[in-house]
Amino acid sequence: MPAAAAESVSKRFGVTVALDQVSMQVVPGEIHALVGRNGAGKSTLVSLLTGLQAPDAGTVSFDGVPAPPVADRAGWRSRVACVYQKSTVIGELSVAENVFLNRQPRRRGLIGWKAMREQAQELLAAWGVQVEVSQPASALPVEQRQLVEIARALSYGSRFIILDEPTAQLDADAISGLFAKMAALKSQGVTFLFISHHLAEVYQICDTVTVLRDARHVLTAPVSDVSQAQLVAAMTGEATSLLAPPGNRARVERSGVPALKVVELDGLSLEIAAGEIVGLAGSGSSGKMTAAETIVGLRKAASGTVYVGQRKLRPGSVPDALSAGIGFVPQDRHREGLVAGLSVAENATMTVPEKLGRAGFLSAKRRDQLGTEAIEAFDIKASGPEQPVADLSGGNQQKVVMARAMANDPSVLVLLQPTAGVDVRAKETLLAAATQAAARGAGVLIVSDDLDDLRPADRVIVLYKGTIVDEMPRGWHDHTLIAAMEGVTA
Amino acid sequence: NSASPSDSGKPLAGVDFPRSDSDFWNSYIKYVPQEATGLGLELKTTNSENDVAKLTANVQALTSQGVKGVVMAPQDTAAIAPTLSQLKSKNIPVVTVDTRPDVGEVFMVVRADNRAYGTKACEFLGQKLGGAGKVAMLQGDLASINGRDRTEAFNECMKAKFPKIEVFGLATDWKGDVAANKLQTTIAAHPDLKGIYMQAGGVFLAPTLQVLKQKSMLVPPTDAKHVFIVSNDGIPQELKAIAAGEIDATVSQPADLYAKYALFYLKAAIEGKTFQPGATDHQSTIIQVRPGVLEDQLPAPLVTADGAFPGSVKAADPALWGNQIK
Amino acid sequence: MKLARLRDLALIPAIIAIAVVGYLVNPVFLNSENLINVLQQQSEISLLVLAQALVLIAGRMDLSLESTFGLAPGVAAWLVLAPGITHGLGILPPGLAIPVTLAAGVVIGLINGLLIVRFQLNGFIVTLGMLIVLRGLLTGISDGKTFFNLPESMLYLGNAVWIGLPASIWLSLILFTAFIVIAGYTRFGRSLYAIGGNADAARAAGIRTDRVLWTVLILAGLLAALGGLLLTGRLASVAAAQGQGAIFTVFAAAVIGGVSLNGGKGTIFGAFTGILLLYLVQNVLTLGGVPAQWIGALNGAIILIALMLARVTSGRAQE
Amino acid sequence: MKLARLRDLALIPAIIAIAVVGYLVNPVFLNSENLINVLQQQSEISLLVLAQALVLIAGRMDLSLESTFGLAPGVAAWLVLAPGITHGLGILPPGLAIPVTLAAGVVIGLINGLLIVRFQLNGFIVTLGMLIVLRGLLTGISDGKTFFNLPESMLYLGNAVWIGLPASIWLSLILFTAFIVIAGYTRFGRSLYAIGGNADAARAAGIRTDRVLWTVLILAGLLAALGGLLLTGRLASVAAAQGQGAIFTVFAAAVIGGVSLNGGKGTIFGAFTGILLLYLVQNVLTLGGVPAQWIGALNGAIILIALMLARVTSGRAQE
Ligand SMILES: Nc1ncnc2c1ncn2[C@@H]1O[C@H](COP(=O)(O)OP(=O)(O)OP(=O)(O)O)[C@@H](O)[C@H]1O
Ligand SMILES: Nc1ncnc2c1ncn2[C@@H]1O[C@H](COP(=O)(O)OP(=O)(O)OP(=O)(O)O)[C@@H](O)[C@H]1O
Ligand SMILES: [Mg+2]
Ligand SMILES: [Mg+2]
Repeated sequence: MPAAAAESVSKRFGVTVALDQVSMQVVPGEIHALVGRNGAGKSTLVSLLTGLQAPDAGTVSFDGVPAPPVADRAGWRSRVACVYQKSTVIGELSVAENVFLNRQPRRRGLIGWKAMREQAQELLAAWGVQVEVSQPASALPVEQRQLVEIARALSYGSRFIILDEPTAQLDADAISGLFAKMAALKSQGVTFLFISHHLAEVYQICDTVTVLRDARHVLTAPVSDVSQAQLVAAMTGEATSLLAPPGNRARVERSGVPALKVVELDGLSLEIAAGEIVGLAGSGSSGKMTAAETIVGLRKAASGTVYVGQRKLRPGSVPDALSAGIGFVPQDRHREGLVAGLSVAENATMTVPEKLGRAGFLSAKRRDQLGTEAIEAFDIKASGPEQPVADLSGGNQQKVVMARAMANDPSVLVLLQPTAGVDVRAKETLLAAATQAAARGAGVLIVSDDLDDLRPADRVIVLYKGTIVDEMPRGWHDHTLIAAMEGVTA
Repeated sequence: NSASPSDSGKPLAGVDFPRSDSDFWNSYIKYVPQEATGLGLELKTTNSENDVAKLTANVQALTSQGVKGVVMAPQDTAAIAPTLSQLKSKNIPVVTVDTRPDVGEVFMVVRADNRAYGTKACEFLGQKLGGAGKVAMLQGDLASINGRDRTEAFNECMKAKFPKIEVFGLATDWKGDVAANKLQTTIAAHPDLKGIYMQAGGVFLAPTLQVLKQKSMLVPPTDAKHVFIVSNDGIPQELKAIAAGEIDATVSQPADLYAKYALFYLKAAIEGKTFQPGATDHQSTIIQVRPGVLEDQLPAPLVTADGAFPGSVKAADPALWGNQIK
Repeated sequence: MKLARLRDLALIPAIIAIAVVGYLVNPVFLNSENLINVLQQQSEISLLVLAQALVLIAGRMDLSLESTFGLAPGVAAWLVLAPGITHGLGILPPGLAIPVTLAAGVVIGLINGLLIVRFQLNGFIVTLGMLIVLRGLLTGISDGKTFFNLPESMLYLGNAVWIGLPASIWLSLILFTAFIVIAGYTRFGRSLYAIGGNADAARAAGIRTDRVLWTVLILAGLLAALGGLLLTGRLASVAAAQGQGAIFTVFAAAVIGGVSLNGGKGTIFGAFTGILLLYLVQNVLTLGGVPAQWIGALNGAIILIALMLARVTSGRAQE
Repeated sequence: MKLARLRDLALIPAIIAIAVVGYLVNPVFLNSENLINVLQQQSEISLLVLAQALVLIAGRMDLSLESTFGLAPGVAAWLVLAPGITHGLGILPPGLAIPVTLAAGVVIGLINGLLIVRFQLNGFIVTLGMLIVLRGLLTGISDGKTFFNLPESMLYLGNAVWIGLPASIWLSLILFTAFIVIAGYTRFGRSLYAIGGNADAARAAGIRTDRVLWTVLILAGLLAALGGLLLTGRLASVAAAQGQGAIFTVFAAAVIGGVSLNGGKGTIFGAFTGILLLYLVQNVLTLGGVPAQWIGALNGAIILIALMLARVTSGRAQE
């Protein structure tokens, strides 16, 4: 009897068919991987399996028992716990309350705040989240918010847990911590449905894998029976090789005026030559994101200067950075990357109004044309340039953010976590776009927790507690980089 | 409740103004301190902005300041009862202006009869129209008692005396733009409109004239197409408009007399004097409305250009308060 | 929580400032009699503020409260009063006046819930429509006149004195205290914050968002009806305009008190300080004998200053 | 975009329904004269709706517009009119009346901008405070009386007829058309949507959010002043209460017309259909001779029904 089963479920959103007669079964006690390209319908299936939405057709059951009606939230909660792809942390509430939302410990009918804080502190400590749990959750950085969600889902004591791209926002440490917890729970008989775009993770911890493609079920098999190439072929529907190795780029001459020059910016200095790709690595709280956000003007530095070519940037001014030729992908696409209610075309061209017309006027035709080009260039799955980005799947939203960063043909490209939540093929597209930008002469800075993102870099700068501790040319080994990031010098 | 005498040793009187957003009441507000000085009264004033809950609060504030008597103009004549009984329990006499409380005791009610306004306007229009035709009435707010009295009296009089006149009642919330819009719409539907009764000149005068001007209906009384207009209040602009032949009549609400006699009676009450029903020395009569409530019904003359209409006075009459404002 | 608690107290400096100014303007201000008067004057409308604060925290707004405030006792009076001088139907015994008042509040809340939660219409505009309809109904049934000669039962709560204080002060304080506890220490209360903060996340956490919204809308109608009943008792009548324009004051109080219009933020205690501040200002202006035509401007200016004070003391941008 | 365009038309069925009902109630309704009247009657307040729609799209709200509507022409009248019967200072030549009116609107917008953008105070409560202060100022300078005998220049726009239609209709239509273009097809217009939709993302995209917000608040003040000027001309006077309570109608029109209170959504055309609908309803009720005490209830009921119609035709939940 499957722990959870979907029987030919279908779901449409307007004209979009998100799921088309998909059936799948999750065997008790296994970790079941669900993979597929961005927009394949994975998250939609999750929302059906957790009762957030009712299927248009088909049924969902748990342990052979039909699922409760959508209105019965308590019924669903008792059967399945979930970490959703879209954050369900409520920013205004305290961290502790987010962990225990709707199941706060009570004494004589009233919530025991002290007990709750203690329990939350304890629970989160096990995940390495050492924060003051009485502060509002919105004060946490995105990784820690993600850990709060994971810790919460796993603490329900459910026998069936769904994790929708839990690792997209996490660094290596946190990911291995998560896997250890999952393994422990699995040994107690807990069943998982695990969604990730990192196929390595699928091979590392999953038993079975199901592939969705274009809203349809393609394959379910034991992980050991499918090779990575087969998996990618199933996802993309075409037999191709894996990621092309980024190695064979010509070496960049580091002479002349650098594309980007950072001088003593809150104590950090670095240079990026035109055509060069530089990676910036560091473990949690190394300050790499803060540094990158300061460079692009999202934050104001206390001291130091940034030059793009010869031009000195006004501190803390994004418009100045953009007009100097910086393009960037912010870390949190929901917060800073996208205006969800506006169309794909409008988001993709938001940084370049001057390209759309003169004297402050914008041509909708020109905008949609540029939008269509971006959709093609970045392989965005959207019904057209006029579709609101809110309706896109997470990975496709990320591609729109990338398109926006590239819209002004930047001479300096700064990418923060550029491939978070992006499928294998899309990752390839995005990194290829970065590489092409470099080939056209842009200096590229990639800041990421995902080592795969750093592979195309000519050199990787390692940050530890705000200072540069190491620099590695291309060809580094994962373990040496990780050691450097942890502050262990060779 | 420390009944401290005022610093000057003069009796301390509390006056609550009902509202400060109409020309009529603002004239009243201006007269009150003048009259108080003349009568030798020390004043504490408040403004209840047409809100009876605020009036109650204001009266509480006045009594905590030790006033010896209160003048008020409750726009809601029913809701004031608890306040009156509170004041009575503290032996603080009350004079009400413009309205008569439905229940409770007051020393004196000083008012002109709002029903009489409506009736006067009706009789004037009825005669001028020769007993037939269409008339628009710009009403105030249904929830205002004065407005309602004028409306009811006007309607009853029309029904009884000029049954062939058709009346269109237009509720306006005392707002000029609403009045202009509804009047415009009514004229579109009834281009043969012959008369207008405006229940408040300060609010409706300019908008009405402007609508008529736009429709080229603003012609002198000698013209057959003339639309007869009766206004209400007696502010200077109305008197000017009458003189200019733009409107035909108004009912002069005695803002000055309201202030004068309210304070006069209050001072008398503080001094322990009493009054009896009967004629007064200022062309009015005191009547007993019910036990415990006397009412001095002040004259509110109809004003016309020449004073020829029976019972009316001339617009240029210097005794009108509207002609005394500087 | 600590930050929230600090923000709760944001208005205290402003209230103290007003108290000092009030005393300087007129020493009567600090007399216990005057202060009790202020508390009583705000007690009825404070229930509207309480209701609105709950609805706002849950991420909605209910403009119709000001009309419920008048219509609920109005309907009761209409059904109970004998036809005659006072305009009424006289089809119900006087003893039913209070139940009918409260029931009217519940029914209005139900209608709001039906339109907002069930039919998913825009809450602002639904309740704005309801505001107009309900106000219109009161004008209609009362013919624009005031209901008076009300039955004793309707007058009791607005006039009774319990242990030296007017009953309406007690009721207001008790209800605020109860809802401070409910909002802060019960799952229902916390679910209001969760829904107001992020309704999808609240649903995902297993909160029955629809049911909570229904409850809070009905509760708001009930509180508004009770507030209207208290005022009716104090004024011994129901004016056709009862409550008209009150919603401005109610929003001002809630927002000055730190309740966010975007939902999920603010406390019941804060809302209480908000309405208290507004009434203290009114009282000081009245005692100060400010000329009638300048009261409005001063009143607004003081609200703005209180706001800036709150901004300075809480030290963060407001939403 | 296509969906948005469809949603733009959501009120058209309701407007057609009103037109049919209106014709049945009184055939005069469809007379061109009557329709012109309606257009003229709504022209002044439609500028407030336009202003509010722009502010709402940018994710803010400006309640003070209703007071600007009265105060801006009021200040001009005060400065221009000779002291005497009409209360005025007479320190400026009559020719400056229009510039002063518009400047007053701009200054009010600047103050709002200062408090909201610069000092980051809560926009709702700032503009609520401003509403009260400005209303109070008008009462103060006018002594609560109406300004009469205005100079010709102030009367011109409200009364002139251009090519067979009142000038105020032309102005309203021209401004709406201009802002339909600006909102849809200019950098400034689109940045309003971006800021209203997600201010952080807009800032990260290089939009100077503060500058845009300043601009829109000043623009709103200016439009409100112009609207007030038109009404002043039409009524040949400035009442101390000019604009009072209008903000309700303004919000209702904008929201019924599909502009979201949460920012980033809605169109200028939608807002126009919203105010048109409300005035058509008023007109039909007046023509129908509905008894005064029931007008309010009917008016509200019709708004609610229009809302439901819009809900059904657009087929999605409203925010
Ligand atoms: N609320 C919605 N409205 C309209 N379309 C939607 C909505 N939610 C999802 N879709 C569409 O349904 C399809 C499947 O989306 P889904 O989020 O399930 O993809 P996914 O497999 O989870 O992708 P990703 O890996 O990027 O998260 C996409 O084309 C998406 O645009
Ligand atoms: N808005 C903020 N307010 C206060 N502290 C912050 C803020 N943003 C970041 N920090 C702190 O600054 C330090 C550096 O943060 P940053 O996010 O740049 O690190 P990081 O290298 O990205 O780490 P991680 O890998 O965890 O993302 C951390 O200690 C973080 O908690
Ligand atoms: Mg997904
Ligand atoms: Mg970080």
